[in-house]
Amino acid sequence: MAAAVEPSNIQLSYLDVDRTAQRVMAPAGLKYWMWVAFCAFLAALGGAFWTRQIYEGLGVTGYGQPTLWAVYITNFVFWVGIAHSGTLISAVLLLFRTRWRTAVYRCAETMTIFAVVTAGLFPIVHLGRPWFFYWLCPYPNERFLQPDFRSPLTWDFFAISTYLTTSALFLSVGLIPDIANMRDISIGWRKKFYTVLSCGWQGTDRQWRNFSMAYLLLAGFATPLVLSVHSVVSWDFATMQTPGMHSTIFAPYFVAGAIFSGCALVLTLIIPMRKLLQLEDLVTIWHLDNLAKVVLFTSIVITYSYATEFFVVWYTQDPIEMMTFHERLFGLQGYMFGIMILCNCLIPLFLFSPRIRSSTVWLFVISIFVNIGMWSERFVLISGSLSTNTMPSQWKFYVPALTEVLITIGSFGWFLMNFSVFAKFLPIVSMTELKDGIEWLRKSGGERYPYRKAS
Amino acid sequence: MNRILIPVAVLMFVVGLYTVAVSERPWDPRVGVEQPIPFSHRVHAGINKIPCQYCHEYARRSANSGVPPIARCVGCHGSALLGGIQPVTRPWTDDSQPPFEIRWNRIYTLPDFVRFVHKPHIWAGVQCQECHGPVETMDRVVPVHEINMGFCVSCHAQRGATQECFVCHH
Amino acid sequence: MSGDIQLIGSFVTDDACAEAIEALHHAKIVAFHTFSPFPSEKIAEAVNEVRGWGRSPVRKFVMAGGFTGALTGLVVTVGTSWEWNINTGGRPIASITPYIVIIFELMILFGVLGAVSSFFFKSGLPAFDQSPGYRTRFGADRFGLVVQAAEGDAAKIEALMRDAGAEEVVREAA
Amino acid sequence: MSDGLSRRSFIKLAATASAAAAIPGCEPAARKLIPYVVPDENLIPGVPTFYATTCAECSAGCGVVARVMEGRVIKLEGNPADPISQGAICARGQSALQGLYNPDRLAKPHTRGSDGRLTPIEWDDAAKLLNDKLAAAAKAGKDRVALVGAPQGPTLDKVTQAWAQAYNSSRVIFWEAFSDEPARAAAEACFGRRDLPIYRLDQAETIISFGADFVETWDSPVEYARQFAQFRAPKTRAGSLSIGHAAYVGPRLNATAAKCDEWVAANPGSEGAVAMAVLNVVVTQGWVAQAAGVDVAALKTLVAAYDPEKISAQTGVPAATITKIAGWFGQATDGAVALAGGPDPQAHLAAFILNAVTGNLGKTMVFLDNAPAQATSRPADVRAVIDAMRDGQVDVLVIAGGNPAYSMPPGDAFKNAANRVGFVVWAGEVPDESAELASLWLPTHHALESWRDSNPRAGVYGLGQPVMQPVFPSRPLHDILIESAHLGAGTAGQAIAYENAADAVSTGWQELQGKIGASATPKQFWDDARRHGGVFQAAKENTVKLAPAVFAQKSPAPGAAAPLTLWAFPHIFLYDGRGANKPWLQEIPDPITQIVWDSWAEVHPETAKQLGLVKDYEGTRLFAGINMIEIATPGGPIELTVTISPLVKPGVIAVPYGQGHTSYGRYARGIGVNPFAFMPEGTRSIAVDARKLDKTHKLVTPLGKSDMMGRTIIEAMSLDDLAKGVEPDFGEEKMDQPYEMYPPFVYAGHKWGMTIDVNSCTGCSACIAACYAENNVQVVGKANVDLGRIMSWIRVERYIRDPEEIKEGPPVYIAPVLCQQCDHAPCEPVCPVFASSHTSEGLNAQIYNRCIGTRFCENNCPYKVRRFNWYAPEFIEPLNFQLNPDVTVRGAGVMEKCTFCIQRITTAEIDARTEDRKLVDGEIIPACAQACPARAISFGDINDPNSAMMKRRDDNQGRTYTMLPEFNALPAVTYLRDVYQEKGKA
Repeated sequence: MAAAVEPSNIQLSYLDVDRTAQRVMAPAGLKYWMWVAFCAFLAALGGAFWTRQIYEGLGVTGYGQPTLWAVYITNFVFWVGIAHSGTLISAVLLLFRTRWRTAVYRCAETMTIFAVVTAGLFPIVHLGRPWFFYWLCPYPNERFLQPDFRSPLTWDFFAISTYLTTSALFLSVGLIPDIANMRDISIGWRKKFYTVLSCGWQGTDRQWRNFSMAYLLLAGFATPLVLSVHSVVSWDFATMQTPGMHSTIFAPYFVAGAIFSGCALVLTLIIPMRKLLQLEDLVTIWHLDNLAKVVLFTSIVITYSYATEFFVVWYTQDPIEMMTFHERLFGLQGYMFGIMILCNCLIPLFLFSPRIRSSTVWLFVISIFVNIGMWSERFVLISGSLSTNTMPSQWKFYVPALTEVLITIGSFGWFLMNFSVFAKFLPIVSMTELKDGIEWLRKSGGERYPYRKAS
Repeated sequence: MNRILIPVAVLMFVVGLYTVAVSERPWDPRVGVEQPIPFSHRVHAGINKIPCQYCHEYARRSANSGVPPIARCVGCHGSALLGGIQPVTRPWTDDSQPPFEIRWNRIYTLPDFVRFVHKPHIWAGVQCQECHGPVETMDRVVPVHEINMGFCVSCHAQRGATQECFVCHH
Repeated sequence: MSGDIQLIGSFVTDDACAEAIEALHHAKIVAFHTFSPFPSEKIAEAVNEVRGWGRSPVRKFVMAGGFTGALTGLVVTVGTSWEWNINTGGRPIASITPYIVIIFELMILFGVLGAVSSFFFKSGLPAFDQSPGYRTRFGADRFGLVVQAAEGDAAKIEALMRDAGAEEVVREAA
Repeated sequence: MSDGLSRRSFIKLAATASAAAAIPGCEPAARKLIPYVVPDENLIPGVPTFYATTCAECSAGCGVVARVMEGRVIKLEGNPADPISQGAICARGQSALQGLYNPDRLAKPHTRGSDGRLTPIEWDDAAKLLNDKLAAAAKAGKDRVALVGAPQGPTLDKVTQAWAQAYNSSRVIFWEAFSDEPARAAAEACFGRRDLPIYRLDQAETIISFGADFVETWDSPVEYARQFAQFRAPKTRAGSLSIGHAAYVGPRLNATAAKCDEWVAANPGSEGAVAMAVLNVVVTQGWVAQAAGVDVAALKTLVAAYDPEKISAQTGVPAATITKIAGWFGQATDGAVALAGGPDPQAHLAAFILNAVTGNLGKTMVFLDNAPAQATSRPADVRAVIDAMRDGQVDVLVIAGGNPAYSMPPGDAFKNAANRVGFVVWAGEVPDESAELASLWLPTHHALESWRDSNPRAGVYGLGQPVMQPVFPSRPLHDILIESAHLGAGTAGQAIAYENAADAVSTGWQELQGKIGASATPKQFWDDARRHGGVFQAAKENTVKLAPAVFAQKSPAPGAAAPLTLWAFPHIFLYDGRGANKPWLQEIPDPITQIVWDSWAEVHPETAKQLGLVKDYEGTRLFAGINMIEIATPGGPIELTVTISPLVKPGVIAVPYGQGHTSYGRYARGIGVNPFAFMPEGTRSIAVDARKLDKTHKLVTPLGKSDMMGRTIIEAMSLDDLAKGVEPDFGEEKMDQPYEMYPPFVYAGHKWGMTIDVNSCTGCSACIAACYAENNVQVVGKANVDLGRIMSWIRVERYIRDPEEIKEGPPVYIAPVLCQQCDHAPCEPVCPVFASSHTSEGLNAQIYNRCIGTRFCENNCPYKVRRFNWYAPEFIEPLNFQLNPDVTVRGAGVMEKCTFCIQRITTAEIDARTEDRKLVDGEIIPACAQACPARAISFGDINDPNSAMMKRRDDNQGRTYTMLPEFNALPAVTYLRDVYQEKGKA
């Protein structure tokens, strides 16, 4: 890979787009099913341990006083964070009319959906009595009892479910023309399947007119929503009086972190995917380069946030906060802080180099580090802050037990399984928008949209 | 067609859900509970006008209303005039029952996390029938009301009694 | 809008299709509809001009949805607080500040639901029968222009479409 | 009543008829209502009945009241009528219930075959076997039968002796591991009488304790904790505000020392020498009272060898310290008292002399007429019986309590001797180490199931009555003995006139009435005794004089201190090991080390360094200790985990008694080390060698950091500041009145609150045990405590200050922490489902059945007082009989916490409402406040300025503070600061 961004002179036709999409969705081979089975196995393992946890009680985990929130909530925040890049890439960049989103946004949106679904599981996994989780939802009942709308957890419930609904609808609306296209070129059961899903879409002018407006407005809604959701998630912590969490910077800081980790996971997923599914034509280095720039930018933002957090604590001279931050650095679990700084602040600095930004291997490795770093950050914030709380007599550090570890791994299995199945049966690249993109490319001279054949 | 039917169906679903959720399960059959001996509240409380608390004597003093001791039965039935204690001691439906040990089937149960105390209700002038229904008209006791939280709370709200969660749940 | 015949023109580019529409418009032929594999702005502009459409009515539904959501949020939060006065941490029974989050989320939710449902409603989805003149290629790589016309106008229309750059024009009985 | 129905069945029936059984796992029976045949007049299902009885957990003999519901005792509380407990009770007393309902109690008699296996047999067969063996032994000659048991009160001990006589024997040993023998011996030497004085700590100005941990285990801890709290309360003496001066002499800073002004870290076993040195200073300074009329010259010769300077090396106490505490003692105008504990006779002697010569005899130390005789056997008698057993002169040995195989030093002596006895019978509740030696096991009643009496001191005659029907088909020990005498001992046995133990006690009380000259009719006397739990009279004080001969005693010169000494001390909860089978006592953390479920070796950092150990767990303190050492003892090497603490004298390895059981039930077995096994007789310290092992073993504690880090959690202030009315300055920023976003919530009716006096709290943890009992708090076991899952709703916080850095104030802070019931409770608005909310009476309610287990509340609680149910609670049958039916048993996945005993509040409110009256102050007492021996906790209505609780706040205006005020949570609990003498002022 010599030059970073190499313009290609191959002009894709509309049918090329279709063919590529069809190739991705061609009937799967053994390797694919083995991969899905492997993911399903991980998910089932996690599920089995969750079942055991429900049956025996949360005692099977490593939880205890004072870290009553730990790995599960860490996972929740992590997955919610992951979920943010999808909407960001599809909605915010749509509003800004950023064209490079077309190739990756469907992938990112799909990731969002399954990340939210996975994230949504964790508060339930975390509950002491998960079978009553629906009490968070207001519904008429004979007890005349409703949830307390003051609680950040209720906000969370509303925010996450709104977010799931919105991004699912956003994805579905965007999918309809593509599914209609698939319907037209498929045979057999797939034809029936796509016929039902396409809702009879035909792409008439009337349909497109409403589609465009609805899609634009959905994007318009999704943009403040994406900011609000992670702000609400951050308020789970920021509204607590626990030292190390009680901070007004949390909302922007969490949003930046979410975009950071989300874009990194998009990279993690899309790099192997474009290789395995031979999507290099559609998802080019140029796309990856742009994603990497977003990662770099958000990394700098969160580095600034970390600095601000420490500065504010130092500036207030609050002894309790000072002690908690001291322990965060030098305490028993200070190494987690080290991992977090290394992965979130230092390693992404490599992305300043255009060469690294254009290397899929480097990007892949860095994106994995970023994900580790962001997970650590949430762990440090949640478990670490709770460990070093207001009552020194109640300090205790948390170490996960097998159950949490397996459920966490299981969540990755669950996510990847869903994602893989989706990619096989529904168009993982947006054919409609790519065709639109080709048009735009033709008009802009083909220079800013370089296609590259697999090297 | 669908455009009218679907909203109507949704509306009906919501209304139905609400009715079901806040009601006392009207679909639950309200049938009398068969007891091991043919005891009739109608005969005792209705025809013979025995006050409830003559037998359920702890109601005004304790959390439990109490099941009358056999001595209380014998107090009346023991006299030869009324035919002895035969009906009391001879099991009716359950032959395995030892004499003097009537294993009444419980009709009103509350979950473990509810602490209901009869005493203040009696002293506040709540009639037994308000919760237990017109027992004096029943041969076999039929649970007229589903004793759930909504039932308790509506009455408390009506009477201006406490609606503190902690009073019953601790 | 009745015609004896329909002409189905297929175009390789949306420019050509839009041109054809304009030409038809000049010829005062407005009984047509288009198919395209993606939302082409050119076609949309041309069609809007012909039909005198402003922006999509979806906006109004979204507006209504958003208002309904915000109102629902307010009613649900304040209403349930008043239904059973429970003091938590010395806060007022109905404390609006934290409820803003709920109101905001419900506003978004209802707005989104409004957008999607009105999109379906206004686009005639789900559709159970095909629009006349649909070809599968119109979902893939061709832009279709279907004109309903009297038998007599067919030749003129076909010429107009071919002039605009139609790849082929097919006549079908309506 | 029909034949088949016993009273027991009635109670069982009643229990099943109770409305909402709190027992988890409802059996189908709960769906049935089974009425009484004839109702008990005194029993209303759902309403508790109270029976007064006496506590048999230690020799203090506190009066207790048993709360019985539906025939089951669910709680023990202090008997307000009893002059000793005055309504308080200690943790061990509370835990008697867990002895009663212990799942390891023997349910049937067992015999041991030749292969050592146990087979259950019927009672009749067991009795026959016992009687045959006894009869054969009695026939074989005199003194072929022996009984070793715990003292059971004056009447029953007489029965025991009569039983032995019937079997032609006088070998009856009443065994207590920590007996009052040294004190009695000293009393005999000083005053020519073997009875013990009582102490009035509250009337003293100075207390010096020579190894007497009087708020923990010594003598009568409940009474002394109360007196000590009064002694320590700030009061005006000679025109200025003062608190009593207290000093504790001993190698370890225990809870008693933590409450004293001065911990005099003396070498183990040198308390006597220090006492003599204090006496020396008192004598040489001329503080001997004229009125005492002692021969000062003779006294001088007695203490001549104990010049503080000279013995400083042996005792490890600087002369200045001794001079200082002697100054407090000698110059006390309001009376002073010296107490002595431990086996060192010299300490007891010196303490008695100190009290006598400074004129405090009859003031703070009082001898009473008709003082009870020694309950335990004297060492020589014990030794004689053990020797006889070893020499094969005993055919049948009955072990009836006291667990001599575990607690009788030296080492295996008792075991070896018992193995030489032909037939060993063990009668008791939970089979212990002594039962392992026996071939016949007889299950006996628990003290709460049987008739007893006690006479802990002159004028206090406690009556122990059964408070419920037996849990197991056991028999009262003395019923077994009386029956055995009647059936197996021929005419000699028939001479025992009692039918059974109950008869013996009631007969004994008829005699008592004659003796104490009560004027009531016998029936009235008996009824009153049962109603009040005994007869309590003011005893006549006896004027005694110091025997001059005592000065002529040759006092041994103090020995040189060994470089490394193992010093064993009675565990505050497990005492001599009897508490080890009670899960509450195992799980309540030791107040100073905060260690649970284990025995430990406490060493000073210096000593640890010598042993090659460092406190590598310093920074985070996830556990109390992990590195093991091997200690070479006369009884072989033992392995213990070290906890490094500055609260122990350098060169000392402090090891608690109480653990190291090889038997004694599932909760006791296989934990730690038993120091009795190697400790020689008559001492609690031995010189040892120790080396570091490469093994690790976690000492588990629920405590995180021991450093308060300058936060407002437990506060202390100097007496000076208090007198001047100055707020102590802790270098904290003074806060402005916080901005309130919302108008305050108005509490129109009651608003419950608490005042906790840190100055009074001794850390005895009676409140914790009371809370466990009252609120059905589950015990989670060692592994779960390690994970931070201890469930106690109230905990005793303990913070240590670095001794190097202390300029003033106590080295250890101790105070109970429970839910502060904040007005601005941070836990409440974060709960999404209103499971945590505020009541109109200011309580922070936790609604268990609404809780979904988000655990947000505990995260947001600044005080960390909420507890989460990680598992479904497990109450092994019959421990579940103890559950309070008024309190829900929380299931898995729910948060729980202190409720200020809401069940008591609602019950009282319902009572008041139905009786159409206002609630009376003091009508509601939460379990912790009720149990507190030091009366540190007051509860009442904040809206009622006349409530005792609010009065206490008003009276101590200068001392009030709230925990962590920076959170502006507005707690309903107000603490009163600890008060200390200004350092160096003294």
